[in-house]
Amino acid sequence: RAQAQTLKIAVLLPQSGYLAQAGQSCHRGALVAPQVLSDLGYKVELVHIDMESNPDVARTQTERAINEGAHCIVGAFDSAGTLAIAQVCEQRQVPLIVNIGAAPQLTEQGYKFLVRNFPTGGMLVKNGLHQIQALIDATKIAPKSAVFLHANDNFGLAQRKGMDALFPKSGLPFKLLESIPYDPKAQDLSVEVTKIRGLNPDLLLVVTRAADAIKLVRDTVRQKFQPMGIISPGAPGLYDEEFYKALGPLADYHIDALPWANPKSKVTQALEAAYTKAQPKFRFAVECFNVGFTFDALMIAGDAFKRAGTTNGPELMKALKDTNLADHVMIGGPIKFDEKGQNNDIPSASVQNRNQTPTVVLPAEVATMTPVLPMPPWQGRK
Amino acid sequence: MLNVENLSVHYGDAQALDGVSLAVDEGAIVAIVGANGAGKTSLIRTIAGMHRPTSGRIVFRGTDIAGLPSHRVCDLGIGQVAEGRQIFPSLTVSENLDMGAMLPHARPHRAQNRDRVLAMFPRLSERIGQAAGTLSGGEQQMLAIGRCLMGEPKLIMFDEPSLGLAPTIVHDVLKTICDLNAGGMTCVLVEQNVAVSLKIATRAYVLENGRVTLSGSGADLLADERVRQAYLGI
Amino acid sequence: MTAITLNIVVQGILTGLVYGLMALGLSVIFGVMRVVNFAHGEFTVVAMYAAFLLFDMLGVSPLVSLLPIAVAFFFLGYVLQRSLVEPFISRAEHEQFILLVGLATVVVNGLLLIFGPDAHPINLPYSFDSYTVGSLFIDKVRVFAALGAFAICIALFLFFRYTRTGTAIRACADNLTGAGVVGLNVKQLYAVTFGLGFACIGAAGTLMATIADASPGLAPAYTLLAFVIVIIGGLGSMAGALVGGVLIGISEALAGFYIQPSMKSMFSFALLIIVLVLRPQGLMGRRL
Amino acid sequence: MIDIWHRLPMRGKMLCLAALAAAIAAPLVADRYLLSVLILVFYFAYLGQAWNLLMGFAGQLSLGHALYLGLGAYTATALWTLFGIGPWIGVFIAIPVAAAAGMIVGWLGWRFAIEGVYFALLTIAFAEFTRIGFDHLQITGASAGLFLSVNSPGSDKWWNLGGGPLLYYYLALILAVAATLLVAWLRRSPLGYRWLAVREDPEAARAAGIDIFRAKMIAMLISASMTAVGGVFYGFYYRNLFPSQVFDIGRSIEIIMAPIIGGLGTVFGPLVGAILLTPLGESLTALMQHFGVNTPGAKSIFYGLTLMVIITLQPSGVWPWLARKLGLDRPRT
Amino acid sequence: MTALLSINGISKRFRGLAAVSRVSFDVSQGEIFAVIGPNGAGKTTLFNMIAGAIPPDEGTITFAGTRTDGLRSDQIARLGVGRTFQLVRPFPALTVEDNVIIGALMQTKTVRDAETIARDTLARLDLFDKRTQIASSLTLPDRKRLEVARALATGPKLLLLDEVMAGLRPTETDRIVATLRDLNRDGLTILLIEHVMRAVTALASRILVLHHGAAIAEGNPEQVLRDPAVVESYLGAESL
Ligand SMILES: Nc1ncnc2c1ncn2[C@@H]1O[C@H](COP(=O)(O)OP(=O)(O)OP(=O)(O)O)[C@@H](O)[C@H]1O
Ligand SMILES: Nc1ncnc2c1ncn2[C@@H]1O[C@H](COP(=O)(O)OP(=O)(O)OP(=O)(O)O)[C@@H](O)[C@H]1O
Ligand SMILES: [Mg+2]
Ligand SMILES: [Mg+2]
Repeated sequence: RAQAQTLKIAVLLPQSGYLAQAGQSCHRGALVAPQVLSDLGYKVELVHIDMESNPDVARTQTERAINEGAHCIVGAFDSAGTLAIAQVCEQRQVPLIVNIGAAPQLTEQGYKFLVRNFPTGGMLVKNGLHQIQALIDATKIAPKSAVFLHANDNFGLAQRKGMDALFPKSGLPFKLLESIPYDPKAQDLSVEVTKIRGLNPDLLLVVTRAADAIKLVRDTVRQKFQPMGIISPGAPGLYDEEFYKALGPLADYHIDALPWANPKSKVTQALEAAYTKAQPKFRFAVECFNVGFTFDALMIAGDAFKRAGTTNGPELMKALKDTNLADHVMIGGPIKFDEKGQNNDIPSASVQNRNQTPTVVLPAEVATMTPVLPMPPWQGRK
Repeated sequence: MLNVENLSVHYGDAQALDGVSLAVDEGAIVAIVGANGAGKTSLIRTIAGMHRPTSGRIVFRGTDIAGLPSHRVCDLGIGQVAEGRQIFPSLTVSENLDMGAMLPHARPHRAQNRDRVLAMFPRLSERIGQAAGTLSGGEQQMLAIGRCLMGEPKLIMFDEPSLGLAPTIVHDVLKTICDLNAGGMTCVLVEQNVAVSLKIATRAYVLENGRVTLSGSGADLLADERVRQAYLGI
Repeated sequence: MTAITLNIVVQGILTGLVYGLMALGLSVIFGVMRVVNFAHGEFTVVAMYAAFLLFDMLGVSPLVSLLPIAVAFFFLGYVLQRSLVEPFISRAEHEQFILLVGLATVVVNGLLLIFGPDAHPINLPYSFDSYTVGSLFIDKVRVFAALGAFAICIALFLFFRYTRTGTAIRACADNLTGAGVVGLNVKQLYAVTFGLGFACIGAAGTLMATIADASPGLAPAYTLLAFVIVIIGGLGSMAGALVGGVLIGISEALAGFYIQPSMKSMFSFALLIIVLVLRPQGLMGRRL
Repeated sequence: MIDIWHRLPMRGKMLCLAALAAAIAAPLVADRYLLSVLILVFYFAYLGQAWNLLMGFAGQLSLGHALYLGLGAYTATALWTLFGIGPWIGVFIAIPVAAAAGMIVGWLGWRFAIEGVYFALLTIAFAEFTRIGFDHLQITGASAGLFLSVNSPGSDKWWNLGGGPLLYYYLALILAVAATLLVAWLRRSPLGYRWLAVREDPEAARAAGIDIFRAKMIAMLISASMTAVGGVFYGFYYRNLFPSQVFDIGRSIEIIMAPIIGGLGTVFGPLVGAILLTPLGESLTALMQHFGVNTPGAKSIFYGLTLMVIITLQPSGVWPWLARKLGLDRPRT
Repeated sequence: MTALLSINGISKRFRGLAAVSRVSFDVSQGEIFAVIGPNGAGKTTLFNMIAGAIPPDEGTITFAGTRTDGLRSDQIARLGVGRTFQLVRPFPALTVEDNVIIGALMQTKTVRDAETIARDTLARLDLFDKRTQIASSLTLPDRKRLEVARALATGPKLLLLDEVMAGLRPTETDRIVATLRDLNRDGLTILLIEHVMRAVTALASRILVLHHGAAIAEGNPEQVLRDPAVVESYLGAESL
């Protein structure tokens, strides 16, 4: 049998259903990837599949994709969907590269055909707390207290667990007054904000879903509550286009400590150029988290294929495990996976919204601006 | 005035009327008698357009009204005082009367008709703002008749107007019907009270299991041995 | 009562009134036709998008577009009833259910297809303002929306109480056979009722758009919320919808504040279960 | 049992046997994808039978069956991950847990005369209530989810329900066939007759000496128990559980689609419905992919439209119509 | 003869309307007892109370030595009281045979036996040929017979029949009368409401006349039908 010249990758993303917003954002990254990858010498062919935010669909569609010749799967933004896919990949010995998915269990359940180039909830929090310390050092603020607000879903709770474990050991110079979970299906956050206002913390640490971040800031402004800053240890919401559209100047100065595209990387620049051309309606600066991780996942696949020289699952997987990819989009050292398939070196940057654009402010070597804290008061921002 | 020709009606698979024909002349009182479930109500509902016949014609003053929706039939001038009165219990008496006059042809004369009805049933004007569900049975029957008159019908079909009423009130109701008829109204009367309805009817039909088995003048039927045995218990 | 508790309660009442308005459309349609509109939340979101479009393209404030959207929704409801729902009026509940769930799926995914998954906000000059009363902060948009909800509810009440069409619709709800007997055009009145229910949905969605950002994902949550509210208040009762909304608003606010925000809807459902068991017709409903 | 078999017309017997043989032999020809679709078909057929028992036979509309599904799934998987108690034992604990929940819902509903839409909303309320409760239940991982270890090929272990698709395929097939037989048998049992009486006219059923509360409670008991078994299957098939997924109202709706579209209150309806609907969704996806359409949501629009068309054209479901076409319905004079 | 059913001063009001007031009577084992009276006199309400469909406001009902007031209708049915409904209520979507099997299942545990009972009963009521039809497609007289069949199949000691002859032709009436007589001869006690005097006189050994909820006469047919009060309020409707 003639050896395939290109690697066929099925990209499963929740393009409809309740995760559609993030899924479509990742999808845009996947759309521009083949061209950029081919310029970089990787030969991949993509099949785009909508998993409808539904694990049942994720599972059958993975089976179908593999039947129709997919050599490798990339997906699926959401942990439940990813796990459904992982079952199939494991059975069929087809590698799964997780683009985004923070549940620690993904790499703790013994999957042999799964690698993840994305931090676990705990890693995100750990890095996030480091970034907060760095922010305090850089801006010389002296917060005395903080409140942690998180969505009570699988992503939020993973972060919460990280927070509970790591905050006491972090040596941060403020007190964590309370951790407040909220129901992501609930319709407004005014009670939550009132409760926070009552606690009156200096910092507000949040883990939100996209639409909730808007509600949160809006109610905070309306209730005239003015913290020093709103900082997230790596959650979506604070840097989405809809966030900027909804809040305008009030969207500025919030900080997300999360892995980010490295503006100084050649690959990033190439991707940005291609993306800007292909998706004129979207800003790379805003989308680079989803786009970047999705792209990197595809590149990891392409790279492994190049080295393995075969589309055979186990061999491809072996090559994946040996990945050592220095040039990639997201900041951090070379991409490597441990024996569980986890990349442990995915540092976070501090990204602050400035002029309604997420801007890297820390670490200094990749920063394009310096952080501003405490954030300017809500009033007079217009 | 009204000619029913060979009318058949089904509820699902069940046949309720089987080729019924009858004629109602202008100014007459036509009685339809028959046992429970014989199909009397079905006949009335079908004429009134509340149920589609499977076959047959219903000609009212020259137009075939079979299959027309009930609001069209009412607007042509066929009024109905239905089985069980069918008033609107949570609406006031006044609102109930208004509902009778929603028909396009009757709308302009709402005020006059209302005065006429209230003059006819003074009891109703005493209770004009009361919820109709709180009226006594007899009053409800008056309201049902009054409401029907608000629609300026040329023909009224009464379905068991005396049902559940005390004998004295039954008397009142039947007298009202006779009075209306005396004033020129054509009436179709369905009554359990066979003896009385045959007595006041100009013409009568006996309905059995969805078929007309006997017809004739009221007096003829009253004298008919079969009728006496089956319906009068004599 | 501390200032914060008071503030929470006031917020709860305002939010509840808007929720109540949102549930009103469901209640009107059920009260008259006994049809449970399982696509309720979906159409609320459609109205939110309509408000967004008018604002985004023509700069019309939702408080102004309220009327045209409500009118447009009236016709939408009217047409839907005449074309789709009419044959299902006397059919079994589960058949209506499938029809409306199918419709809901089409609507939600249609929105996704047309507008994409992102939330679409309406930024009014006063979106972020609040009134300060003593130590209370009361959101301006919530006040407007609550007042709007109240006004619409009163308008609807007056319509049902004092107009002839309104009376005729009540008559249909009261005694359908009776309505046929006196020659009311029941089909038409049903369509009008469906239209009115939809006008409520349109108005509620428009007001909702000032508080929340339109996105397809909201729809199922709105449907569920509306159910909870009308069952508590009494399916078919207009005042009940507002009362139910306010009760839910307050109970969620208090539970969220004193117990735990993520558990607040649990209390709504608990309240629903208790009401169903003790008073199945709802707090303001007539006997079943 | 044998009695039912004899009642079937010859053609029906042949069809049944042929279908069963085909289902058993399917893995010989079907690829893994087809198999995974068939697993869903039988899984939904099974759950549809469970729901059909309560709604189609006893006439009680439940829109909250996700409650029993979730309780079954959570009980068995938690027993396995926390205490190492395998699913074959766990299922016998999952069943009473879900049945108890069903009893509570039924008792509250029917003792207080809650009927129809109101009962349906009560069931939704319970499912949602439980969902949020599980979002906070730390022992099962709360909203972060509950996970089972991976299923590697060659590690097929039927005793802990871990393995390849064949295991799940035959399990789902057995469940669906067993449920269908159970339902067919119950339909012809005194209990089945009582349920039908309750569904048709509760007052007249009483006059025939039927304790309608009891009849409904038994229906709920069986239906919830069967659904719980489906939940155990779900838990071990997907190997991860999140309250927001498994208790979701969307699950409850998914469960009831097949029996309604197939034919409520018929023995074969849920089976036919599942055979129609699951592949319908799949083939829509495949078709759109084939034509290179990548518009998220378009598939669901077609799916929704199809539901509307079917229910408008065949309100009592596809099976009664199909049975007539195939000449399989019992002759009536 | 012992009293199988004994009614003692029962009353029922509906929102102020006294549908039944202080009615007392006994039905002996093995007799046919008729209740007559004008429309709305309270006959059906009386039946509903005996069958347990509605609870009496006051008074006691004793059936075969057991107090039954306050029991649910299904409990009373299991004690041996079968009933029909004036507005017939067969199980509409089921076949005739299934309808009767449901009744028969009260006597027996197995469907097979119930089927045998059902077929016997159907044969007795001339419905055997129609046993595979769907109940809702029957004509009214057939549905009435089906009601009787279902009630009979429960194997009652006492059968309550609410206007089962209404709407039947004289020949059909005679057939049912004969059937009922047969059943009675086999030991069944029957309590019937009837407007068709021909049937009442043919069957009843005693008659109770209700008027406006109250019993105005009770006794054997000759006496009662000649009672002036009865003639005035019920029979002599020719007095307008
Ligand atoms: N909506 C319906 N669905 C099915 N069958 C019906 C319906 N309405 C009436 N029937 C049946 O049609 C037949 C005729 O009924 P109808 O009500 O016309 O009789 P009726 O002569 O008015 O009797 P009554 O004296 O009791 O009022 C009966 O067998 C009845 O059971
Ligand atoms: N559930 C109820 N609610 C209110 N009133 C009722 C109810 N049932 C019966 N009634 C009233 O009680 C009175 C007696 O009714 P019942 O049905 O017992 O009369 P009946 O003697 O059987 O008459 P018919 O010969 O017409 O069947 C009537 O006035 C009736 O309207
Ligand atoms: Mg009648
Ligand atoms: Mg009666």
